Parts: sequence; structure tokens; C-alpha cells
Amino acid sequence: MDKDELIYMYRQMLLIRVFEERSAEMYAKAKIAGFLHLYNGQEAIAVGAVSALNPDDEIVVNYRDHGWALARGCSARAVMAELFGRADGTTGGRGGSMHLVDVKRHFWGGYAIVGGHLPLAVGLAVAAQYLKTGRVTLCSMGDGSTNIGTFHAALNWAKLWNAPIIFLVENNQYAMGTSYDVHSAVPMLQKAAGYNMYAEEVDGMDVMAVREAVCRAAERARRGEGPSFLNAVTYRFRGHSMADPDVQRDKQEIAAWRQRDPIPRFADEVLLKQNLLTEADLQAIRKSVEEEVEDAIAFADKSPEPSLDTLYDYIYMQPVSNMQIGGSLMRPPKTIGRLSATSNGRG
Amino acid sequence: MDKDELIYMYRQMLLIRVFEERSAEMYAKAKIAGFLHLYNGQEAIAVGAVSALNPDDEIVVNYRDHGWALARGCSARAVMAELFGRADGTTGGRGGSMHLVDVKRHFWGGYAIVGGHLPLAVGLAVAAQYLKTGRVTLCSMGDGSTNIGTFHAALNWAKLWNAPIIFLVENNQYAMGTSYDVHSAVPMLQKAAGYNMYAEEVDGMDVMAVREAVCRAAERARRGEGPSFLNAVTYRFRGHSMADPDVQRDKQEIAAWRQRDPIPRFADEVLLKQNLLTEADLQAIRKSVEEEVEDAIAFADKSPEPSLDTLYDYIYMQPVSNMQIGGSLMRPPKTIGRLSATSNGRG
Amino acid sequence: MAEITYREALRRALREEMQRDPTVVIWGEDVVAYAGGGAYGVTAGLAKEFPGRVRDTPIAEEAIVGVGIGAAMGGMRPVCEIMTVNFALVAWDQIVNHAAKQSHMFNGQIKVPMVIRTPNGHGRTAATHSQNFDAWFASIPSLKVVAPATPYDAKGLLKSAIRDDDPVVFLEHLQLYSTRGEVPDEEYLVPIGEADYKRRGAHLTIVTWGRMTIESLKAAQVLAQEGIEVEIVDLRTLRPLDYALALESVRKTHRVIVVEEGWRTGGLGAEIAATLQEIAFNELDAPIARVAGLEVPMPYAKNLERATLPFAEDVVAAARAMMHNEY
Amino acid sequence: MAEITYREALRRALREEMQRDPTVVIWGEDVVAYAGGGAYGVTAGLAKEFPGRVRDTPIAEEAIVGVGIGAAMGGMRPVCEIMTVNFALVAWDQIVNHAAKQSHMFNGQIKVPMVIRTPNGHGRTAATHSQNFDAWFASIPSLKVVAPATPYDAKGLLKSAIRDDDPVVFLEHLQLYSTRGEVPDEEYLVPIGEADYKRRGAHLTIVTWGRMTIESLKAAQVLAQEGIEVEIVDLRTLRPLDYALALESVRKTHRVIVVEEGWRTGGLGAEIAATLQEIAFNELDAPIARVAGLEVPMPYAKNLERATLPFAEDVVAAARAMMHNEY
Ligand SMILES: Cc1ncc(C[n+]2csc(CCOP(=O)(O)OP(=O)(O)O)c2C)c(N)n1
Ligand SMILES: Cc1ncc(C[n+]2csc(CCOP(=O)(O)OP(=O)(O)O)c2C)c(N)n1
Ligand SMILES: [Mg+2]
Ligand SMILES: [Mg+2]
Repeated sequence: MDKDELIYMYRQMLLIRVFEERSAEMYAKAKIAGFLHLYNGQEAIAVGAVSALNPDDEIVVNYRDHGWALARGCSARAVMAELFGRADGTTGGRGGSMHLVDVKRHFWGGYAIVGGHLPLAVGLAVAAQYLKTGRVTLCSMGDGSTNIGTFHAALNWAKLWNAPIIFLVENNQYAMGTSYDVHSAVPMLQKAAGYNMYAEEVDGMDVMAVREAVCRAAERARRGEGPSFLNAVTYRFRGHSMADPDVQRDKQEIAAWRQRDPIPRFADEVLLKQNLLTEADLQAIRKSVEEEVEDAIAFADKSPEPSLDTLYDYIYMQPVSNMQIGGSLMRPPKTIGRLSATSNGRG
Repeated sequence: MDKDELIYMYRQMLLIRVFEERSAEMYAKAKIAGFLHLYNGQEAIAVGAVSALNPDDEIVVNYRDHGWALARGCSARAVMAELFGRADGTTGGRGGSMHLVDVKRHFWGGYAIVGGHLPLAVGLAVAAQYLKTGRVTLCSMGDGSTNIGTFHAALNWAKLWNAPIIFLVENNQYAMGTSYDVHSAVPMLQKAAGYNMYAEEVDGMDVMAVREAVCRAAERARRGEGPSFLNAVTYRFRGHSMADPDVQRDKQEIAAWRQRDPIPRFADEVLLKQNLLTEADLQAIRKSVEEEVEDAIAFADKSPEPSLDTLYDYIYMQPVSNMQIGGSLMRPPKTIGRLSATSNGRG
Repeated sequence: MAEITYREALRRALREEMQRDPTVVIWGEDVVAYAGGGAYGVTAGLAKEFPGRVRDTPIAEEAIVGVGIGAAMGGMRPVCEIMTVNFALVAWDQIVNHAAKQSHMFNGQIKVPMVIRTPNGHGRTAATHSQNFDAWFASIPSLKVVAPATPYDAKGLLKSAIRDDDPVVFLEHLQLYSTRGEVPDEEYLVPIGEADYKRRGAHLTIVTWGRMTIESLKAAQVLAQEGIEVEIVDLRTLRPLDYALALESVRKTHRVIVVEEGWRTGGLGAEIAATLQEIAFNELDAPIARVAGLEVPMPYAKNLERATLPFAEDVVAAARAMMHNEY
Repeated sequence: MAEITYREALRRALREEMQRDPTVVIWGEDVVAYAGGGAYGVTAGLAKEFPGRVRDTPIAEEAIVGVGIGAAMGGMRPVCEIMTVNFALVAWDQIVNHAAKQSHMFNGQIKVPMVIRTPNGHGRTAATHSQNFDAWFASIPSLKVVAPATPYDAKGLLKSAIRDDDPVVFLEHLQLYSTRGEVPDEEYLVPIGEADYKRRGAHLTIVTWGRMTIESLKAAQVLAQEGIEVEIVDLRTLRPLDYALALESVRKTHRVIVVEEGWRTGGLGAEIAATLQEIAFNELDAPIARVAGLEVPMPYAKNLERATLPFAEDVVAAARAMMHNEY
């Protein structure tokens, strides 16, 4: 592999890490509100997977999506502005943290209903198949999302129609506070057996391993061999979201997993070992990443709030002529009382 | 096994068969309306399964439920009256063909949303476990029902909580017109693998085989070994419902399966072979069964329509005092216009 | 101009749009296999005519809708059939939280040009198979919802729905499939969002849609013989609601009955009544009345089903009561 | 009598009923594990106090509700928690076609004494996590639906709901969990199906429930300073609706505003307005007005969220407009 690409992957992982740490601070400062699900610990998955895919392959993920957006090349500025709920965010502040998107980059968004995006991903894959675009769809999900009905409906359908799709489980072993053994009846890989689906387990803390597994799965899909199921074993270093006091997980367990941090590991085991970089280079990368995130924060802070006038934009992509009649559907924000089409005062 | 029990099983299968044939005639005569899903061909499953269970084990099935109701001991009179939509039916004519029920007999009903009853059955099993009643729950479903989300959610839950339940697939290889290979990605038994669930395939045209398989599964459940999954391979001799012209299935396929008719087969291979009965005895049984069904039809025909006054009965099991206020919730049938609590004519 | 059935009108719309645009496909349970094409025969023959474009799916409505959404995002125009509207509840999250959220939440980056075709209706099929959720669909922002009453509207609206860039819930009706009406041979569209007078009259306005349009037309004939001339506004589109005709009519007749098939509480009739009384309060000579279904899980028994559903006779009774000031 | 939070009131109700009846259990996502008990802390401590009776479930709302229904059929009284009301859509078929069908369709042979607890609410959580389906729940025959606004009502209604033999949807509210109010130390019940005056006044009737009761109370204080005395009818139960108080109040004030949090079109406010104008037409001095949420998928941005949701200020504006005849 190309040296520059390896360094890029390292930088991307670090960018995600620093971005998340700074996001957490911004949340504490109330610059960010709502839910904020950080990606710390799981960086190798998004970065490894994206590096294995073509730029026009389709990606669909859940709400833990900052890492995916950044890995896919969305600017830290646009992502931070979105977290701030500002006009320059990836959806102009509408979706927030859980719904980053960049369709130009074939990043179809973060979704916040557990399992809800799986059928959508199958649909994207089926469209690629029907339209013969040659694109592969990658759909990531959490371990906790493998028990809901849509998981089954989607995987059966994907296998049945031989869809070019990769189901990638980011198995961080917890669904909020609920551990894997409390929510699932079988080891993760065995779930794929119910669909006779090609399956692999991969170390989710090893960016190269993830990359290679996704490569294999994507090649299968491109060869017309249908869907794959990848179980990327990982861990989140922080709570489920910023609202989570993280009292449930064992402190030693957390500490043990932190030992396997994918970022220093990649630096040590690949970049430094192969003499691709020096410690000084690493410092320089960190500095540039920190600057990039700092700039993103400054940018987000300056970005304006979305205009109230945009509230009804894209309610329909194809507006209907007389939506205003009756006044109910598109009332101006905060205007109540008298409707436009009132009586002629006969009474 | 007891001779009388074997003869009883034969008689029950025949009762179902004759009941269904006569029901079809009653449908043609417009005595029965709506959907009517006949059980012809699948009789060995309900009769074999019921014979394996205790009278207080719980049974939950889908809309193809006439056979189950009769096998469980509901009178042909009550079942036919229900199909006629009359006051003496199993639900007084409210549920019709798809919703037979007899809770006294621990027959919890037929359900008509594909897959919808599976979580309910798990709940019954969990209640038996929690309340330590020692009861096993049997939940039957069609092959086409194993692709919907609730299937997955229910089976995972059952395995996880080690519920005393038997999932029995009546695999007649079609979901309406859609054949198994068009709706499912894997062989039926493999679906159980996704839950690491004990599974068996059984000849659904062999009443003794069904009985034995259900016995084994029930014993497992009673020993605390949790859920089982049975794939009873069978065939329906008629269309999906009386509305189905049955143009999709191959005529030769149908003919071949009719050769395996579970009723003459049981007579030949067990009753006659073991000299438990003579041909004359079989004739006598048929005659008594025909009389029973004839009587059921006469009974149903004489049973009155449910009274309009009962329309709101059991809307709530625990009525609320002021439901009539506002008049909206319990308007008398066909009374429109003036509401009870009108104005005092101030205007 | 030929008289054809509502079913045939739908089929022609599907065929024409499939001929016109190769990205239009039909997915649903038994749209190919069962009885020649579709549980109610709407897609009959299309699988043969358009190989690979009409496909039977597993029974999994959450995926029928969800895969359709994804395919629409990816450049297709899927027409997804939900066998009856009752099963749409299995896909409810996909409809509300996915189909209807994409365009607005993602700020116009994603569009979902899909149609969800599904019939309302009943026919001794009992509680879980005789429901009407028109009001729920019609209350979901970002969805378009249509409910044609005639073959003409069915064809023209389905063609518009397939070409539309938004998700359209297309509500058909079991009791209408075999009704007949004139449909032009040449191509035409009925725009989404426009109500239609189905009858003119000076005494009383009926606002309705779907099967109840037909029942209201029957009622109007009876009432005409008694000298009561009813004006019938067929909404055709349930979201966004077009109040223009209803308002015009109310200003003329000063009396309104909203007629719908579903449960009264929370029905779309409530919305229409609430809005009309708000906008046209001083125009009303009587409170707005509603004719609707009784609020019970539908019983199978013939007499109970009949007592629960609204028919022309109920519209007649309500109109008489209103004209004789018995409100 | 102590001042406690709405959250604590709910927890006390759960604890008391679990002590009283061993068949009462709590199932839901993270009701044990997360942050000490429940995503919003309602079940904190109960798992320890009642071993084996509070259980974390897989994320599968269709099964949380469905298994709950079955367990209720089988003799238990499960209290099932759906983390927020948005996820109830995944279980929609189970709620509509199963929980609400059993007793009537099976002619009284089956009862389903279960409670589905779930919070409404928002808080910068965007489109799929800031919805309100009160009107949909309230339109389902055979369901009981409650939505308490105060700690007192929350405790009393939850105890009634758990003892009730019918399925009860119990709508809590994220923005109310930390609000405080007086709750007696001794046991009491609030009956299902009874509305409550939360304020008396002669000029204008507000009919509302849930969070909007609190907002309306705030609005009433402002309005009182302007000489507008508002009467607030808190419905508390949304199905079956108790119109008695609303009617009594309308006959006194002759003006009504219905205030709700959710989308206006198809909201429960429509039903209430439609019914009140029908029953009390001649009592009304002004059209019934509605204050409701704007009809968009909720945006995350602070200003857009704020613009979309109704607050006290909107109630004040609507009341002023009505009193000054600007309807
Ligand atoms: C249908 C649904 N139910 C519940 C939730 C609330 N919820 C959000 S994230 C989450 C846990 C998901 O865990 P997992 O799939 O393992 O993903 P992770 O957060 O660990 O990445 C839950 C229960 C939801 N968003 N959607
Ligand atoms: C959720 C849902 N979708 C669709 C239907 C319509 N439907 C009724 S029966 C049936 C086929 C079921 O096939 P299978 O499970 O194999 O049972 P069988 O009829 O063969 O016994 C379908 C599609 C339904 N009742 N519920
Ligand atoms: Mg997880
Ligand atoms: Mg079958």
C-alpha cells in the first residue's frame, strides 16, 4: 500500500479522535445540544472501511456518525457546524449530530431509529444492481441493532435478491447500558448463519484488518456474489452519548480496551515500525489535526443560525400549488390566530 | 399408545377434512363470507401437535385455524356458527374464520397479521415461566411468516429468556402464490441456526411423526431447556383461501402431494395395518363425522345473528364511567345527527 | 372514451408509466404469482410485459417500504404494493420516520420518489383487516396522500404519483376496484393537491373522498328527490388538503357534512370540521356534522359490520337532520 | 405532603404497585442497566428492590409490546417501557392490531392488562426523536390513553393504569420529568377517564393536556395581568375523552382554545374542536382556535426547534387574539 494513504488513514483516525474530544467540550459548553454519540475507540472501523471502498460506493450508517462523515471526507467545518446547528452544517443544522449526510460523497446519512436504515441500505444496493452502476453499499450498525425486526427483514431480502451490500456490525458489545449477552441469544457471527450469508469476524481496533475485510466483501459483491456480514469487534471509550454517566461498564474492562486503542497501535505497529514516519512526524500530524478542529470550531461558531424562512424548504421536493389554502400546513413560525382566508363577517 | 387415542386422532383428522369440505360449500352458498383459509392436507399437524400437549398447554396459531380449534376440542357447532357469523360462534360472530378462540381450552386464538402472534406467544410462555405454571406454549405459523421482523424479534427473545415455547412451522411451501424459494433465503431449518435453537424437521403428513416431535420439544421445554423450532413439511390441498383460483401451483405437484394425504395414510399404515380397525369401522367413523358436521351446519344456520346491542361489549374489560359524554365513542349503531348533549339554543 | 374499471385504470397507469420510464418497478407480496398478479388483480399481466421489473417480495412490509425508500434514494421509482392498508402498520416506522423524513431532514440532499399503493376496504374480514388510517397518513408532514374515488381520478393520480419526486401514499379501495367509469384513451394527469366537485348543489356541502364519495353521490340522488340539492367536494388528495373548493361551497350553502369511512374520533373529518369552523365560522348556519364509522374493532358478523360502517343511508339521514335543523 | 418530581412520582407508583401485586413486572430497554435504571431514570433502583421483576430487553419494540401483550394474556401485569414515543412506531402493528383488538374481537375471552409507558418530548433531538402521536393513540378503539401533566396525576394515574384490565398507553413527557409538585404520602388513585380543572376563569376556556397544561398555566398568569381570566381543562385521559368539564366551561366562557404540542393537522385538537362546535355550536362567541406544533419534521437547530414547538407565549398570543375578536 501507498505510504501516503497509510499516513492519510492515520491522520483521519486522529482527526476523528480530536474532533470527538473537542465536540465533548463544546457539548459541555452548551454549543452542542441534544444527543451526541462519540466515536472514540471505533475510529479504525470507519477509516478502514472507507479506505476499502470506491468514492462512489454507497455508505449508510447509524447515529454514531461523526467518524464516518469525517472518514468519508466531509470537512470538519461542515460537521462541526452541523453539531452547532448552524446554516453551514451538512444539513444546514436540521439533522444535527445523528443525521450527518453528504450525498455528493455517496454518504447517505446517519439514522437514529435503531435498525431503521437497514432496509434503506438494501434498497440502495438493489438500485445499484438494477441500474448496473457497479456500486457496493456498506451499511454499518451497532451490535444492539441486530435484534430488531428490520435486521431480519433486510438480511433475508439482501440474500434473496443477491444484493451487493456489506452489513458491518460495529460490535462495541453494548447497546447503551445493555451488554451483548443480555440482548442477543447467539454469538454475533452466528446471526449470519440464519441467512447463509458470507461472514467474517474482524478486529475492529485494527484499521488494516478492517480495510482488508471490507475489501474482500466488496470484491465479492462486485463479482455478483451478493451480501456479506462483518463483525468488527470494538469498544467505545466513552459513554453511549454525552448524557451517559457510563456507570454500568466495568472500569477495568474499559481500561483494558483502551490499551488496544487503534490509533497509537496503528502508529506503533505500522507507521513507526515500517519507518514511514518519525515521532516528530506524528507530533506534526497531531498539531495539524488540532488546528483543523480548532478552525472547525471557530467556523461553526461564526456560522449563522439557519433562517426561519427556510423552515418549510424541502417539505416537498416537488411543491404542490395550493398548500397554503386553509393555512394549516405551512403556517409561518409563531403566527397564530387569524388565518389568511377568513370569513366575510356575515354573522 | 392407547388404541382409543389413535382412533380419536384419526377421527379428528377426518372431522377437520369433512368440516373444511362442507365449509367450502357453505362459502359457495354465501353462508360464510370474508376470508376462508382451509386446512385440507395439513390435518396431521394440528391433530398430532395437540395430542402431544397437555390440555392446559397454551396454543397460539394463525388464521388457518379451523383445524386447530377442532383438534383442541372446540365443537364443530361453535366453529361453524362462528364461520356463519352467529351468536353461538366461538366469539359470537365477531372474529369469524380467522379468529377462532377458546381460552377455557387454552386455545388463545387465530391471528391474521402475518407474524403478529409470535411475540404474543413468547409472552404467554414467559408468563408460564414467571408464574411457574409448568405450561408449554405452542405457536404455529406458515412458512411465509418466517421473513417478517416479528419472527426474529420473537425467536431471539425466546432463546434469550429460555422461554418454554415450541415454534412450529406449518411449511406448506407457499405464502399465497409465492413459493418458498422466492420468499426465503435459506432452507427452513437453517433459520433456527440464527438463534442457536433446537430444531427438527418432521413429516407434516405423518400425524405420529408430528406428535413425537412435539412431544420431544415439549419435554425439553418442561425440563427448562427452552425453545424449539419444528419444520413440519406439508402441503395445502386447496388454494390459499376460497378466493384463490390456485393457478400458480403446478397441477402435478398438487397431485403428487395428494398421494401423501395424511388421513388415508394413517388409516392404512397404522389403524388397518395394526388391525385396530376394519374398513367397516372406518366407514362408520366417516358417517359419524359427516353427521356431526351436518348437525353443526344446521346448528349454525339456526343460531341467531349477534344482537346489535352487544356492539360495544368488551370494548373495555373495565369500562370507564363517562364514556358517553361527547357522544363520540359509543354512538348507537346508525344513529346520526342530534347528539345527546346539545346546546341550549342560545344562538 | 371507454368505460373501464378502477382496477383496470390503475393497471393502465402502471403500464404507461413503466413504458415511459425504465426506473419504474413494482414490488410487493404476490404482485406476480398470486392469481395472475396481485391479491386484488391490479398488477395482472405486468410481470410478463416487463420482465424483471415486477417482483414478488417476502412478507415483510417494513422491508417492502424500506427497500423501496432506499431504491428511490438510489435513482429508481419503485411502486410498492402493501396488500391492504392494515399491513402498513408493520411498516409504520419506515413510513413515518424514514419515507417522510428524508427530504426535509437531509435538507434537500435526498429525495424519495416512491409510491406506496395500498387498498382500504372491508368485506367481512373482521377487526384487523377492515381498518382505515387515512387520517394518520394525512397528518404526516412531508408525505403526499391521495385517495381517488373514480377510475378517471385513479389513473390520472397514479400517473402523477409515480412521476412525483416525493413519497406518495396512494390509497385505493377494495369496494371500488370493480366500479366502472369513463377514462380517456389519450394520456392525461390529475394533479396531486386538487379537490374536485363531483356534484353541484345549493343546499348543503358534503366534503368527502374515496369510497364515501360514491356513497355520497348515491345519497345525493335520494336527497334530490326530497328537494335537497347537495354539493359534493371530493378531496382526492388528503395531504396537502385543498380547502379552496370546500370553502367556496360553504360560502354558498352554509351547511357542511364531512363524510368518511374510518373511526370518527381522530378522523380526518375532525380536521376538516375544525378548520372550516375556524375559517368560515360566520358562514355556518349549522354546526358541521360528521358521518363516520363507529368506533369498534370491526366485527365479522354481517349485521354488526353493516352497523359499523357508513353508507349512503347514513349520509341521507345526516343531511335530512341538518336541513330540518335537527342538529 | 411532600414536593416531589414527576419522575419520582412515577417511580413511587411503580414501587407501590409492585409491592402490592407480584404479577407486576417492568420490561424495557435499559430499565436496569443504563445509568442506574432507565434512559430517563424512572425505574432507578427498582431492579435491586424487586429481583427478577425488572428486566432489560433487546432493542425490538415490536417484541417489547408483543411479549407484554402475551404475558398480560397469561396472567401478568407487565409495565413495558418504550424509551421514547418515537420508537412506538416500530411496535405500531402490535399496539393497533394486537393490544387493542384482543378483548373485543375475542368477545371478552381475552384481556390484556398491560401498561405501555413512554415519554413524549424533545430537546434538540431532531426529526425522528421529537414527535407527538397523542392523536393517533387516542383514535384507537379499545385502548385507554392517559397523559398526566403533574406529579400528582402521574402517580395516581399510573397506579390506576397498572390495576386496569385494559391496555393503557401511558404518555409521560421528557420536559416534565424534573418538574415538582405536591404528592400525598398516603395512597390514592386518579381514575382513568376524568378531566380536571387546573385553573378556573370566566373569559376563555383552554382545553389541553400534558406539557401544554403547564405552558397554559404559565400563559394564564400573563393573561390574568391583562384582565383575561382563563379556565384550564386538563383532559388527563385522552381516550376515552371526558368532555363534561370542557362543555361546562364552554357554556360559561363561550370561547375555546385547544392547545396541543403535536402537529396541527390531524391533532387531537381537531377532534376536540370538531366535537365542541358540534355539541355547543350556539354557545360559541368565536370559532374554536387551535394552538399546535408546526407541521415539519422537527429541525435540530435551536431557533428552528423553538419556532416549531408551541409554548406559553403562543397560548398568550392566541388568547389575546380571541379576546380582541381577531379570529
Ligand atoms: C427503534 C429504537 N429503539 C430505541 C432507540 C434508543 N437507542 C438509541 S441508541 C440505542 C442503543 C443501540 O446500541 P447499538 O446498536 O449497539 O449501537 P451503539 O450505540 O453501541 O453504537 C438505543 C436503545 C432507538 N434509537 N431506536
Ligand atoms: C403482515 C401481513 N402481511 C400480509 C398479509 C396477507 N397475507 C395473509 S396470509 C399470507 C400468506 C402467508 O403464508 P404462510 O405464512 O406460508 O401461511 P399459509 O397461508 O401458507 O398457511 C399473506 C401474504 C397479512 N395477513 N399480514
Ligand atoms: Mg453497541
Ligand atoms: Mg405457507
